[in-house]
Amino acid sequence: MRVQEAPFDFGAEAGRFAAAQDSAGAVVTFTGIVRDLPGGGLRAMEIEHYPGMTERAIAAIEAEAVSRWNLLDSLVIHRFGALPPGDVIMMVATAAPHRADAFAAAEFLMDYLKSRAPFWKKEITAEGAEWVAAREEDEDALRRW
Amino acid sequence: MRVQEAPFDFGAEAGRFAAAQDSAGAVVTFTGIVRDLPGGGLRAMEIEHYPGMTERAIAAIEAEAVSRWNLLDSLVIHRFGALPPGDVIMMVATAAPHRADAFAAAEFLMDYLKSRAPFWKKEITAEGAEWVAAREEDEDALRRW
Amino acid sequence: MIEVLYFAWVRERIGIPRETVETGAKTVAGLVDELRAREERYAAAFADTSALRVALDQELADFDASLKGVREVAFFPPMTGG
Amino acid sequence: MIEVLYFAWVRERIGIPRETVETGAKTVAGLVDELRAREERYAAAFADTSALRVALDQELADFDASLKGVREVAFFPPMTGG
Repeated sequence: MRVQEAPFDFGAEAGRFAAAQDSAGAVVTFTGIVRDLPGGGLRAMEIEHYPGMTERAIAAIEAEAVSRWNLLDSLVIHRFGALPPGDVIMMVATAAPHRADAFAAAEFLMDYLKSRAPFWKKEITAEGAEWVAAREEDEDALRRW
Repeated sequence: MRVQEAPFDFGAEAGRFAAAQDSAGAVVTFTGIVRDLPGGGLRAMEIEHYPGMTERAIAAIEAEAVSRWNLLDSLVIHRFGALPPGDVIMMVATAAPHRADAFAAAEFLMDYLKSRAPFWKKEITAEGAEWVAAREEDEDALRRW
Repeated sequence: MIEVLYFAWVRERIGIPRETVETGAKTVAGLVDELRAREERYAAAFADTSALRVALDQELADFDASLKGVREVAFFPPMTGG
Repeated sequence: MIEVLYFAWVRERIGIPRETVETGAKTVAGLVDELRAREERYAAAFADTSALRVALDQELADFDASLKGVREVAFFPPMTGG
């Protein structure tokens, strides 16, 4: 797991993760990308986090995923700081013998990262800055696990 | 969509796919890797396909995914021929504004590719060759869509 | 005149990947009956059609489907892609 | 003596990212009451605790949780990671 300000190369990370597997049949990745606002105008998505707790929360989420599914490996990289539109915010990767486990674990990790890891997003535009509100659906998504 | 005998670089393809998105917030990839048999001994996974129908079936599956989810882009690459353990067999990538659509479409594409695209796998070992039997779960997986 | 293709173990059992068949069969099932009657290797390949799939002009179809206008029929086991 | 941390709009509203607080409060809710009573900016930040989350020593907790043995309390809005 890595929590970092610097950009990272999603393709290189995904390729390295897949190549490192020697008994997995299935690798799933998720990548979150900074989307511009409808109509444009987003200067940056600023991501604040809680150093220390972030790492603990992600480690706990990954351990929970490993205990629930037949998972061989997982990876979480999450950035903080000011990210321009188009930048990769974060990625998750899972490796499992079978695809159902790899998919379920990746979705689970994402649902938990969204609502249980201490990150907060703020949209910076020419008009000012606005904190992104948590979405009801993201909280609801947790209930299925 | 590409159906090819040659190996491909999953990381490079995934990176290129993600970088090409300009309004997606979520990219999901799935990669299938040739697993060795329990205890080892797999020389190759030989994949036969039905040229012409393969491309038609994959195009139809992708069109169906686009009609069902809010999908901005998708990619399917599937190899045929004799693949050694550890080789990447195939990949799927989906891009969507939100993660739920990207995940659902990727799982849907995988479920359909497994059972509705004309590929057949044969395990080659020192003892001989054996066709991989279709799994009941794979047929069942289609029913959820 | 219809092109008939075989894949995977159907191809191996029959021994050829494709052939052109002269048939008066109206349906896939009729064609299967004609092929079965030919030789033991065909009878073996088509012994249990519930273990087989059929495509007509590269689209999955049923065994009771009509062959009217069809140029290419393919027989194969359930797919195992992905 | 307890370290109190604020994140996102809670931090902005209160104006500082962290402070050391001398408190006799037994629970998080008690600490919130003390902070609210201090100044308007605290009252504003803690006006609606249903819009807030709390972590005790970097683990999510409830507002009725005990502060016994706790060294670090953090207040923040619902997370928006991923």
